[in-house]
Amino acid sequence: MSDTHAQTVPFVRDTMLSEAPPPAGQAGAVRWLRENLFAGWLNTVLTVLGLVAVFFLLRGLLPWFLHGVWNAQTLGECRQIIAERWGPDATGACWAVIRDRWTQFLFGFYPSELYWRPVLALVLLFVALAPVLFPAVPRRLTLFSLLYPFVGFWLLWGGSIWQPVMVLLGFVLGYGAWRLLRDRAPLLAPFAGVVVALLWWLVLCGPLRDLFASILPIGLESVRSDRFGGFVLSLTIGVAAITLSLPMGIALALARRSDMFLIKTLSVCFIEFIRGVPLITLLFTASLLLNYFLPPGTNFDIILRVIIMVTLFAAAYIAEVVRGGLAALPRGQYEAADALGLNYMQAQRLIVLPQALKISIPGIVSTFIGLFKDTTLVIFVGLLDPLKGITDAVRASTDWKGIYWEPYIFVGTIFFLFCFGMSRYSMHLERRLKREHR
Amino acid sequence: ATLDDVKARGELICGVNPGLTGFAAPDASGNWSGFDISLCRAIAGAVFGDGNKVRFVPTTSETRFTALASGEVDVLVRNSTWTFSRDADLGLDFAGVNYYDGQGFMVHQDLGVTSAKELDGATICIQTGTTTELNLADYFAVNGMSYTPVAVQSNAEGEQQYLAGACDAYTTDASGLAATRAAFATPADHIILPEIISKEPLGPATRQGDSQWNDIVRWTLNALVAAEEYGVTSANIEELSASSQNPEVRRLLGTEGTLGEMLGLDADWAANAISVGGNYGEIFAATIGEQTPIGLARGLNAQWTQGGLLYAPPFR
Amino acid sequence: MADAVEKPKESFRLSMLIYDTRYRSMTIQLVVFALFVAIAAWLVDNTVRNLAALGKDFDFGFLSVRAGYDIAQRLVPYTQDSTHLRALIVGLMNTLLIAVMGCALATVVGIAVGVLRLSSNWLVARLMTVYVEMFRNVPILLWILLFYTVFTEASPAPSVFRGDEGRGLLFGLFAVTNRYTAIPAIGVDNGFGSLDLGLFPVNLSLLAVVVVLAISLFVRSRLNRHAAAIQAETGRRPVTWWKSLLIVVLPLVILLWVMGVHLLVPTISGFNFTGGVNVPNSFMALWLALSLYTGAFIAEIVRAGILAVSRGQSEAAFALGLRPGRTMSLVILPQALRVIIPPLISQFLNLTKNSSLAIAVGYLDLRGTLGGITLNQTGRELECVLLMMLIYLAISLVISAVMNVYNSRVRLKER
Amino acid sequence: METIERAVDTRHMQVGEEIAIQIRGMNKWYGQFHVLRDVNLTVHRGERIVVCGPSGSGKSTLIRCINRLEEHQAGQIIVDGTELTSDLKNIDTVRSEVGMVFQHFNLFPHLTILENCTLAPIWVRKVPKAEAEETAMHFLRKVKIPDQANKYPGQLSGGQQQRVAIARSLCMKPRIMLFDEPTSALDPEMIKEVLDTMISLAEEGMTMICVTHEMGFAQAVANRVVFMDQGQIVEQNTPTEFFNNPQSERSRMFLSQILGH
Amino acid sequence: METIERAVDTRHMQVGEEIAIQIRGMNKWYGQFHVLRDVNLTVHRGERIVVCGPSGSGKSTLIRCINRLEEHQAGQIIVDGTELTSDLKNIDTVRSEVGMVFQHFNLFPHLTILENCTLAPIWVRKVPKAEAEETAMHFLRKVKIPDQANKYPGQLSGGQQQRVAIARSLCMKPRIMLFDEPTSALDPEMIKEVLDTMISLAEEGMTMICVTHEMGFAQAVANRVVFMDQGQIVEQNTPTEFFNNPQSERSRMFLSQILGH
Ligand SMILES: Nc1ncnc2c1ncn2[C@@H]1O[C@H](COP(=O)(O)OP(=O)(O)OP(=O)(O)O)[C@@H](O)[C@H]1O
Ligand SMILES: Nc1ncnc2c1ncn2[C@@H]1O[C@H](COP(=O)(O)OP(=O)(O)OP(=O)(O)O)[C@@H](O)[C@H]1O
Ligand SMILES: [Mg+2]
Ligand SMILES: [Mg+2]
Repeated sequence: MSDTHAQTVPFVRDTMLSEAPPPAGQAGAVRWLRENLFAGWLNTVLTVLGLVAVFFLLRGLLPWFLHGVWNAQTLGECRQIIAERWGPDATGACWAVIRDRWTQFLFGFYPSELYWRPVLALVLLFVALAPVLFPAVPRRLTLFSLLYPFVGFWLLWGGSIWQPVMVLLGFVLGYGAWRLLRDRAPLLAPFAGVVVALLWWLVLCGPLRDLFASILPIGLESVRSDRFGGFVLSLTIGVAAITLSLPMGIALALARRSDMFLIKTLSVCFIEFIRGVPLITLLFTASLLLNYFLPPGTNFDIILRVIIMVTLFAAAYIAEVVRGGLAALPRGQYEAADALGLNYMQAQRLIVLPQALKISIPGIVSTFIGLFKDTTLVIFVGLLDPLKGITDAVRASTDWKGIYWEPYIFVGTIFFLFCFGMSRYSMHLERRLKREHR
Repeated sequence: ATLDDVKARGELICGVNPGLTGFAAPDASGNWSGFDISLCRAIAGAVFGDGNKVRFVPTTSETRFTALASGEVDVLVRNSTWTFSRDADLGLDFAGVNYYDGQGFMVHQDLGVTSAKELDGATICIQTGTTTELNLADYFAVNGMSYTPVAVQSNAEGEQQYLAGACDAYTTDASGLAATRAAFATPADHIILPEIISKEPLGPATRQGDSQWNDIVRWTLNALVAAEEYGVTSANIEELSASSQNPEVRRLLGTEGTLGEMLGLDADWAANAISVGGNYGEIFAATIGEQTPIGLARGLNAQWTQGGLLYAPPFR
Repeated sequence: MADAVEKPKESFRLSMLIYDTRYRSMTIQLVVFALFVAIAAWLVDNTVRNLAALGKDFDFGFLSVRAGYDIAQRLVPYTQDSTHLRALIVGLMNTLLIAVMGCALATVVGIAVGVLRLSSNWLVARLMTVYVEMFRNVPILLWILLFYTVFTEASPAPSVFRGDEGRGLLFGLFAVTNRYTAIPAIGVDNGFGSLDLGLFPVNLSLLAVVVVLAISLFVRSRLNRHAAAIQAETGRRPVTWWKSLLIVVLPLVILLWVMGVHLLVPTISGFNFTGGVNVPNSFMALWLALSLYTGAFIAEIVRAGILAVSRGQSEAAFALGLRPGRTMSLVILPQALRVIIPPLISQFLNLTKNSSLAIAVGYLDLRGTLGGITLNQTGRELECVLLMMLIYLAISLVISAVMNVYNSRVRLKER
Repeated sequence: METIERAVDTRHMQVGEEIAIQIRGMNKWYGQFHVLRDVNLTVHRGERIVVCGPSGSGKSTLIRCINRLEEHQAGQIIVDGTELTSDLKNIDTVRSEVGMVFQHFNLFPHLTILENCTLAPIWVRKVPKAEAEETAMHFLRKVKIPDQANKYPGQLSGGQQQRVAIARSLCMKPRIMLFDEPTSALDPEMIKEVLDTMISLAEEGMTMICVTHEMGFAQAVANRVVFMDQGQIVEQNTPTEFFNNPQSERSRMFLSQILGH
Repeated sequence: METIERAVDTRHMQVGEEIAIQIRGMNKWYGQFHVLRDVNLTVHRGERIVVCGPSGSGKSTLIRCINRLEEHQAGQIIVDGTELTSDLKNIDTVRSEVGMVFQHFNLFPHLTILENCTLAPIWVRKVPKAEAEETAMHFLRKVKIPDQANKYPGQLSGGQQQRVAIARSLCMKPRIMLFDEPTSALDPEMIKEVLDTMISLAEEGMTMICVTHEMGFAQAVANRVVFMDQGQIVEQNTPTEFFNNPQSERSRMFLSQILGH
């Protein structure tokens, strides 16, 4: 184009230029390296530092990993094999301990012939979660999700089937009472439901269970709580606490958003209290104090007590997550529900919660990840968590005394896979939600 | 009463240490064994006639007494030292001594130390929540020495810290030291110093205010001790209960008198207890004795007739 | 109004308690409150009865009893003859120490990693991602144990440092050993002594340093304001960095010189380092683990905060001719900080609460003293655990109060 | 605007003697702010009232008081013979008599169009599901979107959504409909479809109170225009009178602004 | 569109001989993708150029290269006598000579309108604060929003924000202004206010390069229309010629689409 006055020289391109490759040094590996690793002196320094760090890490760790031994009966044997193969000064991992004891890390002291039960419970857990995980799943499956806690409980602890069935019946009866009274006395109905269920559990449940158990003894071999350990324990506590804490967290969140002063205050106090103290103090409460707070003579399983405290703990966090979901709902939704004449319960159940909970799922998953990691703390009240409880038990055996890194690495890897997977999933969910909500 | 609860439940709940080699530890399939465990089983034997009707609840040194006081466990057999304040103030009653111990020190051989008196300025690993902390503080204060405590949470950790050289000395009950040292790759590189700085009578404890149950535990222990004294072993017990002429043995084994009834148990309660794992001596030999990797000598825990402190009151 | 109708006075009916919106919420609140009181009363009653059954009482008298145990790391004077209350304070100080140091390091790590994760440097960004994911997805307890093991298993015994070749890091100022990390101490030749306040003594020399520092910082802020005023007037900002450096450094140096402050380098004597401060490995492991773990979370927060400021902002600033540094300080950071600070503070809260995992490495913090040995020696689990919860709660509430103040101030600026 | 012309006659339709809504000396405050001052309004059955006035004059507040989305602090509101007091039963009665359409539709995004329409009949009126769905389809046909019944609100255009909102209200078979600026969030092309729907409702004799600035609609459909300013009813008149010969100074000013656009 | 008619004459205004921007054989790649191919363009002082073309044709990239928000890989860009190389000083010189207005305004939300306008003069031009504020108020008056000076961007409408963005650029007293689709994120009513502002700028003889699809604006204001496709300049002409008698096939197609709307 000329430098002459443009207005007077219109320009029309007659042949289009085709795409040309970028000039050398502007493309390919050279360019990639220049742009991604050596752009400017700062980046070059960083790259070199990074390489040095990676080098030293690998130099320190790689031989240890490479010299790993998988087949040995004791730590001594491991060391001997390493010394033979790689020279007397060589260090190496003794993975044999994992090979020997991996079932214990996963299942604790759960009877080995019954391993299928926790595994089945885990598989069924995913089936129960399917309606949440995949929107396409038929809605009828939610019924199974509701039943799952009972199925899971029965599979894990075993015993007579009548125990979970009778407890479940309490819920059914309560629901029935509510349904029956719903139209006649809408405000009395929930109350009646609770009373009926409580009466059932407190009075009739036990005798009837025993009766049925003697007539029709169906059941699985029962497994006592002290056999629980390792990841079975972690998952049991984590999943139970999250499931149980959901209703409570929702109630707390609703209470916190309520405009009734007393209810709001109570809920705020509870949430802030729980969130203000470390989990470990709550666990100590479970193991040391809960017996003080309950009527003299009551005494129940430490796992159950831990689950109760962890549930309270999780409820406070879930409440905050759900509160966020509730706050994200536009006011118009409440108003439309009001204008249609839905009462408070109906509006919450049909309009508000389905939407708020959907928004909250990523937050709930994150809470679960945190909780799952925190289940390792139960070691401090004497339960055999996978990280330290089982590891210490393994180390107490004369065969594996003095083994440090391998169990930690093994357990850490499993935790990592679980948590990383879940956090990716929750990110994916978050993105999907963002898409759906524009 | 505890006995009724236990009977109704059909099993005994015994609070134990989750990982003290030789005294209490679960194996790969969750079966517990050890010196303390054997006592629990003997008690279960006395109550039910079956040493397997017992459940072991791991307790940490911090939760153990609460577990007992709150009824979570029926009896605590967890290498707990019998002290005045624990007996009087903590709401529990000790039922005797199953192992006479004392707090000692283990040091690396190459440290060149031969006496605890030379430990001035040392770094010492110590388990928290135990009497050893108090003993250690007293001992160094009395001897005008200083030290740096490294608190550890469990025996496994203490061992690891000590082996890694994080402390010059590891202090705990001498039995524990021996058990720990025995499991080292090179036990000879470590020496246990001669000083025993405290008396550590370890024994089972029960909840306060239930003397019947306390008696059962106490006399089960005594029965094991007495059985050794009278030569009753798991091997000859059947024969002896049928044919023994020794009145004390006959009373012990329930072939004469009503001792069991007085405790609220069967007549052959003691026989049942003994037949679970043998008498005191047998249990000792099988779990921590010189033939085991732990390799403890009887020492103070020999019968009084052998120069030890084991002295069962008469069964009469 | 002319035809204003007199409303007939409604008489109160019982059903109005439920069906009238005016009374309904009152009724519900009363019922809930009654339930709450009933449950609370039930719990208290159970507790009282249980205590009676065990022959115990609810009494904090034990706090004034001799503790009888030793604590390795103490920020306030303490011997085994001190009371349990004093042990509690020592533990609390240790908790606060680990919390403050942890928050500081975690923030530094978090910001560095968060920024580096966004760097255009492929390798560095990847490495930082690996770090963040590794730490976030594995229980903190594992990291504490691993670091502890690294310190005890993988670092040399102090005796290795004997002789010439065994000098520590950085010209022998630091030495990482398998039982502690020796760092230089600060020696004062002619300090101002200390003032005993009963609960704990106040080191007057330290106080003097703090006061001098505060004064010079104040003067420096005046200088900055002055510079800003000049800039507003003339448009040129006077060069102040050397002045402010002088103002901050000079008085401090003079004070330190007057007090005769010098470094006490740790030297090996006998088996151990003396002269410096030996920081126990339990502290080091806990500190590093907490900081790196929380740092990973903070890195994500920082990254999200920076990403929350759209690219358009920096482009607009560039287009106006602002240099990258200025763009960062005038445009990006002020916006990013609003997003970053609130979750950052809740991470601080988490770190403080997680510091109770000191139990895993035997670092005697509040949980280790009050909730550990004291509880164990006195058998007062009810009192100890409740007191411990209250103290943690108080710390949390203070931190979140600070957060709320900050939030409301930031929000004010926005409108 | 052919539909509007077609509909011009509706406003000569029969207006019943029966009183549908009676508001007497109603006052409302937000905190210290006096939003509604001494409002008196009588609406007869079958009447169609358009409320207009400058922004912030309290139009929305007024009609939200009529189904108790807001509480009034003094005066009386009697809807269909039921006085709105704090008695929940009365509130429920009134709400199921009165349908409301919002500016932003407020459809429930997690339910299909059909579910949106059947929700309230099933749960509030306790109508069997099949019957509710039949009714819903009837009204969806009426608003001309029966084929969208199984879609979700997010998949519809604004105009369609607003029509669904109208259908949803109708499914409760209300005797009175309230509209709060039903077209102001819509793109110009969609306004017409919604207005058409409203006109056909008017033709059937539904009692309607409608806050709107669509003067064409007001002129075509309303029996009465109520002009509000600063929380007061400043002028009430037939549309022809109001538009051609406003009585008050303020109405004149307002009209000149509106029409000047 | 009376303003645009009023402004029609601006394009006959004097265009200087001096060259403001000179682009020679400029090429740019994103990775392997050839975005700009052999672009040649000379802009004289006082000229007003409108760049148009289909989406993705490289219009934004072209004008972002002119103030080095993007780097070009081959060819020359000389702005006001300064060649854009990787020399930081040159970049700074050019950037303070060239103002830019973005599609999404990119105001700084944490600063008031006034602070937005004074930030760069104070920190880049080292103007005293009082003077900077005076200038800012001058330009804010010019874009007709002096009364919003102490509000925050979030409190203004889109059109107002875009006008602030223009004022902010003007405060740096640039000799050249670049506009990247300044009106495409705005509602129809607001487009006019912004175009008015741009026209009044044009009237004052500012050198402008403007990516826009507002053909009315182009016809009214531009000296020259540059049509781009696939990263190349396909046609340059006076607006009248370009719109009435496009030379290339592509321009014809493009125009038929645009005007067909
Ligand atoms: N919840 C509330 N709290 C306080 N003031 C409010 C509230 N809702 C509305 N107002 C105020 O009440 C006045 C009347 O509001 P209303 O929404 O009824 O006006 P409107 O006539 O509908 O206006 P528009 O045409 O903008 O919708 C306004 O000044 C508004 O600011
Ligand atoms: N940072 C980038 N990396 C890779 N490709 C890019 C980048 N920015 C733009 N492109 C590509 O370069 C091409 C030209 O982009 P540009 O934004 O200049 O187009 P445009 O003509 O402004 O289009 P529009 O009218 O949509 O704004 C497009 O194909 C775009 O996808
Ligand atoms: Mg309104
Ligand atoms: Mg573009």
